[in-house]
Amino acid sequence: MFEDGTIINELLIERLNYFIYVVLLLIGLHAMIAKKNLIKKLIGMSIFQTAIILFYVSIGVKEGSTIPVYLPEHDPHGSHSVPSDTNETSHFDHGPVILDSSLVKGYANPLPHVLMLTAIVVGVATLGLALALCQRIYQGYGTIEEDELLAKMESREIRSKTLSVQIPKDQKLPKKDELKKEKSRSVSKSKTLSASKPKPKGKK
Amino acid sequence: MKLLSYIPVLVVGVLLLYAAKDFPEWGSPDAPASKSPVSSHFIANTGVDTEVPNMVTAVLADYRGFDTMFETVVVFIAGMAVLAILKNSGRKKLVKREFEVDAEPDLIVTNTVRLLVPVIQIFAFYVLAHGHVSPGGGFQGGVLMGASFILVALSWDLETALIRFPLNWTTILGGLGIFLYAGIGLLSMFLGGEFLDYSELANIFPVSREMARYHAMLGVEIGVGLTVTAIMFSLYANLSTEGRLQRGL
Amino acid sequence: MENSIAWIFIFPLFGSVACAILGISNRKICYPIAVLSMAGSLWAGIETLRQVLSVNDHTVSYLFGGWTLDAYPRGVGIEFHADILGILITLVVLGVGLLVSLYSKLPVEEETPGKEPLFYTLFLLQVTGLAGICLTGDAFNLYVLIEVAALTGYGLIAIGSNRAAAATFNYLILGTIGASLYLLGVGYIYIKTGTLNMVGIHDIIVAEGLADSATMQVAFVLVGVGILIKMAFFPFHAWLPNAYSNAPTTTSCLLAPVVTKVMIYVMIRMVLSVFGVEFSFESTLWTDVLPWLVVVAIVCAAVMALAQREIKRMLSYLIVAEVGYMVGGVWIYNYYGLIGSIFHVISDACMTLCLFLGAGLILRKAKTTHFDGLRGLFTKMPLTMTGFFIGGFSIIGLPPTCGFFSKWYLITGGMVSQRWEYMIVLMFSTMVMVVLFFRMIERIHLAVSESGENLGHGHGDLGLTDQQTRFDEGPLSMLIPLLLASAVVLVVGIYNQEVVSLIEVFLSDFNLPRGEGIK
Amino acid sequence: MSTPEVTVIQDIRPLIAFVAPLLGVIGIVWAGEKRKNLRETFTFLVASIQATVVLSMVPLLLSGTIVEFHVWQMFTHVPLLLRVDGFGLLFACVASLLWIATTVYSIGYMRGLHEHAQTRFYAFFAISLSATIGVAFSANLLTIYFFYEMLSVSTFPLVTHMQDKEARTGGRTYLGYLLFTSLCILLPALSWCYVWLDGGNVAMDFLADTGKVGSFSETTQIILLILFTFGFAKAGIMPLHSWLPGAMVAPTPVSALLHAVAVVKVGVFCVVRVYSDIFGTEVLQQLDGEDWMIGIACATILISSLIALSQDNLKRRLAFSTIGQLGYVILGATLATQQGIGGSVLHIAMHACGKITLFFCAGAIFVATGKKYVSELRGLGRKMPVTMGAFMIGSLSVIGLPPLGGFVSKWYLALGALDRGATWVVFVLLISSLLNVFYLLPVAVTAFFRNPADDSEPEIKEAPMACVIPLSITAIGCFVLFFIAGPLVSMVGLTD
Repeated sequence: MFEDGTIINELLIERLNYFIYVVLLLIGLHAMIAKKNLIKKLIGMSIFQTAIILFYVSIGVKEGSTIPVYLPEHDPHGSHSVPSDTNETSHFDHGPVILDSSLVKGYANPLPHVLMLTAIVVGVATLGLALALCQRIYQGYGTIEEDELLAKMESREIRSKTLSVQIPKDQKLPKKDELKKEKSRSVSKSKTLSASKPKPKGKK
Repeated sequence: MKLLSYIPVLVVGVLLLYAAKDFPEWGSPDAPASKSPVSSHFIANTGVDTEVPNMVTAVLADYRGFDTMFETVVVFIAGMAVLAILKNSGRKKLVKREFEVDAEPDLIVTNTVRLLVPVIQIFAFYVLAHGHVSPGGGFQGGVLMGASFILVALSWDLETALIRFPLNWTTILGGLGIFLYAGIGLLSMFLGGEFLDYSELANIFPVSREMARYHAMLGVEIGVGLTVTAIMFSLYANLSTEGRLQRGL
Repeated sequence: MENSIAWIFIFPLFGSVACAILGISNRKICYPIAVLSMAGSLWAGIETLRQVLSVNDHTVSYLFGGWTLDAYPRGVGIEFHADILGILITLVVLGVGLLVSLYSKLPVEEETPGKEPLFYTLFLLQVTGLAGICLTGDAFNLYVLIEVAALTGYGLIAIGSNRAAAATFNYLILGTIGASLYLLGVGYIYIKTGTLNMVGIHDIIVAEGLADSATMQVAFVLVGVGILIKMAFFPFHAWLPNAYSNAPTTTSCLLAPVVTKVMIYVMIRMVLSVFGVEFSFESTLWTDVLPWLVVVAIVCAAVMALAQREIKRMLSYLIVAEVGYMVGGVWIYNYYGLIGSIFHVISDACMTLCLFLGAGLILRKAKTTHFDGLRGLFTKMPLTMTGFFIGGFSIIGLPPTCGFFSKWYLITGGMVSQRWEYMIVLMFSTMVMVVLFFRMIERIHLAVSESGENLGHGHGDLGLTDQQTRFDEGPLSMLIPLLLASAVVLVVGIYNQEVVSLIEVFLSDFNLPRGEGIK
Repeated sequence: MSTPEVTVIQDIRPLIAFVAPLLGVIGIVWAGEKRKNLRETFTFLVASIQATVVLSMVPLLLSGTIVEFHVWQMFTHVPLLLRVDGFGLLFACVASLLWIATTVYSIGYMRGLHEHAQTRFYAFFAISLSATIGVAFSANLLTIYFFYEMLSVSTFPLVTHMQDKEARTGGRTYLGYLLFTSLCILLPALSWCYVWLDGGNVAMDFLADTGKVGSFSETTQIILLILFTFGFAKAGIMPLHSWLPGAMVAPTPVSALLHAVAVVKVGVFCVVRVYSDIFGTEVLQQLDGEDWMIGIACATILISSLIALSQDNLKRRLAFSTIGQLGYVILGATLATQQGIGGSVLHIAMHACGKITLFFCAGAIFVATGKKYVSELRGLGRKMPVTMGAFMIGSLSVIGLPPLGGFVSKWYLALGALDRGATWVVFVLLISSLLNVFYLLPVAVTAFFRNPADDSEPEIKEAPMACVIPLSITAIGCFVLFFIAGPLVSMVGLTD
């Protein structure tokens, strides 16, 4: 691919977006694979997803076009147009029309933007879930370093084997009265806490 | 090991750059993505089909409304899953952490926030409702709304915010948002169209088929907004306290 | 019914919302909601199958939002594209979902106390996502649905123990890489074709001759690798065993049978319907490379399964090996191989369900799923063990279970393409499975420990007290789904011709080599 | 073996013969350990039903009618089809009749030894017999494979009945050999035939598709022949025989079943089926490599007989004898002549009757005295005259002396060898008969004519009646078989 220099030129100058997205993506990917810290992995994941978003947005670029919101003259309701002296109904005069193909070139492609809106939301959801997992891991093992985590998991496994208790500790089924106790404890706790608050109303 | 991890990274990099040489001209209007009938249809016909000036909103909530429904579902899932992961887990005792400060909320901060929150919330409503004509919509509005509650939690503490927005309400509102979205779709199905075919709503509301789409999109966006508001706050509440819902950061 | 295809996901979607909201005040209500919505969904699935079979070209297109094909260009709206294969796999998913939801009552209450509403919400959304994956006709919508299925999966696994949470994290990282690569691949497709509709993509690839385009080749690789990661194909399998073996019982029962299978279905779909037979098999290197990877995959997975001493872990590695079978069946590139692969997707879902349901019951009664805890279980719970071993025999491939018939087609496929290495590996892993399951049968049946010492005092004395071997079956709500699942394994085996003829109808649209006339 | 004018009728009787034992299992399990008599009544009942149904088809067959039953469509062209022809019916008769005898015998044996888990024993016994009948009535290769696998798995709990270390070793060898061969050798061969036999549209039917293998190239035919011969490892052909002595750890009724009736006979029956009805005599006779198969069969006969000579454990000696006798059956098939194949089918019946007698006797001795070794049997003949008398008759039948059944089949085998022009095979037959004499007769001779080692042993009586009666009946059966050889011969179609 590099047999003539033009491609490199093209890549670095004319298609800088594509080049940058690849670099970002690789940074993210490397962080996800090689970093030992779970949070760093998640940062890598975010970079990775952002790179893909950048790529998609690059697809939507059209030279000399504006954002995909109708200009006043094409607006079906004229809600963008400068208020004129005529009464409200005049906005509906020109009504919705199918845009001419020459005018189509004037707007950027809306589809990649829509797709990326979805991808961003998915990324946020994944990140939130992953952070919750990290907290859970930290609660359980007291570390978010991958190698320490593995070591702790292994030692626990060995311990549980020697104790011939095959069910992991936290899977043990709590008895009913224990549950009740727990409930009452948490209720009382929330009472004591909310007592110090200025507005305890509405709290169940 | 460290070196080994560079191999997949490099392979992916070479592969992606290799493909880049075949890409259409950057920003060219003749690129397949920009020239395709789908893209041109969105740009040329959105006005006729839905009367919505903002094509992105129209594509998001109507043309690809099914995608967006599941996108909302993804948000909802994240909320539920975080709740599921962190609820009742680990240490029950209130552990005082070294960075926890027992001080009273700062007067200046709280009063500023007191002033700021209504503004943010009104702006959120604006963004949500104005999504048809300008950039914005359910997700953006929902996030702003959720942020206003998070701001309360940050400036007082989580307990105070939870009094105003109890955690059960986040689940209920999140569910209701999806219910609203899918319910509009279901309603239009009952009225004789396909699922999410909003134009069928014209059968029961005194508007044209295009305006039925326009208004249904607003309904859908409100559903999205509800879910996002609820789940954003729920995520914050759970993550900031490791699911114990105590005083928080 | 006209909208039956939409009802497939409407039932579980509304069911999950109902679970989330109503479950706050009354936890007990979630279980009936889940069962009812799964039943409704299955009914809609069967209705759709009937609809698909009744039309001429055996495909049903459902355009969401009323963006119908006659008035709007293809790809403007989102399309559900149900062909025979898609609806078959959907039915498998929904059937598994129904059985597992029936099964779930006690395990969910006991393993995740207080979290039932959350569990069932995620459970129903998981099924929604998986069923959607099978039906959707839009490449980007597929991504969203994959993420729906993945996120619910993370939640369902991590709802259990801390170990499960740690395992889920790896799953999440790898799953996100997989899904993101897929998304990137879709971007590459989009940049070249300008559409996201699967049928549209295929039409453009054929019309514009994009087979040689570097972008499309890379898109194929990205999509393919993304899916391979998601389906736990061998070098990317690391997330699966930990996640499934540490997950709560119900979760592993739901995820293990369907998640990997659905992703294999996606691969078949991509290969056949989206990129097309000519593109996938003839203009890429995959047909040369992948069968050899499959060989490595099956051997490694089988050997690792051999090293396990714990039922759920062992089964997880078996799933990895089975994934190898199915991927191999596709890439040896012939008619029989594909029949085998598709049929194996169905039968493997049935038998894995059977095994995991059985493992759940064993865990409940024997308090362990370690091999050492198995002694005397047959006298204690004969029905459970019968069900469990019907699943086991199916994995080995003994007639008349469905596993035999799918393996038969895979072997035949290997023979037709003269892929001897694939056949040998199939034989090898079959023997490994024989060893695995009969080792378990030995543990149950014989009073001999692994090292060979006699544990009892001869003459059928297993060295256990009467208490330990007294007849004590699991609760009916768990037993009946297991027995139903094992009945399905047998019925699918016995009526395999009905299923295969459907698959043959589906494959008749594609130009696949049959290798006839070789002596 | 197809006769020219046959009428084919559809009838459910073959299915009844197959399903009856399976239904019996439900009754057996229901009756359970607490209602022993009821349980054994069930066993006896289904055995009788099966035998009656099977025998009721004999007149039909002799009048030239073949009964068929289409169960279900397995593959596009291959149905699961049950068909009753001469071969199958003869084998089914032997199996079902001997099952009745074994049932009675096992009641005596199991109760006599106070064995554990008798319910399981009877249940799996019934399943095994069901599978055996299935094999006998199979109409095509895949059907036969189907029942063959069913038999492998259902006999595993019987083999490992003792549940101890020895049982584990035996069970592992048993399943290892059988499943390895069937899944890794047989299955590819079947698949090969399925795809390429006559363009892939063939049901591999024993009646309609005989000789279609001839369209393959010479090499392919030989490979297929080897795969099929060794794939059916239940036939015990060397070098895949060692599961058989290993499986001796099972209780004697099971050994009797394994070694005389069900398992090994199913193996050789399958091999004979493949030779006569898939390849067909014409194809086989033109095949060059086929002589090698005769050689392997002969080698199996001789080597196993020599090994049997050196065994002291009575059951092991009988096991190696079985391997040798199975060699005869395979030999008859490899000769690929009408007489040879007929002889081998007859030998299945004759040997079954003789060998089951021997095993019954060995079991009866064990029940009565607890003795397992040949060297311990001195003088036993005087204390257990019926048992040892029956042993004598069984031995003579296996050796092949007239007026006992074993003679007839050996006679036809020799005829077949001469037909083929392989005179040396006749010598092999003679030598092996001589070896049979050497390893079988001394047992009876020691029992009758040697004085016991010491007389201080406790008083030894005959085994329980439930043991003695069946073995007497089967011993008489050896005579009867000689005298009803005529109808049998016409059943396998040798008179045409």
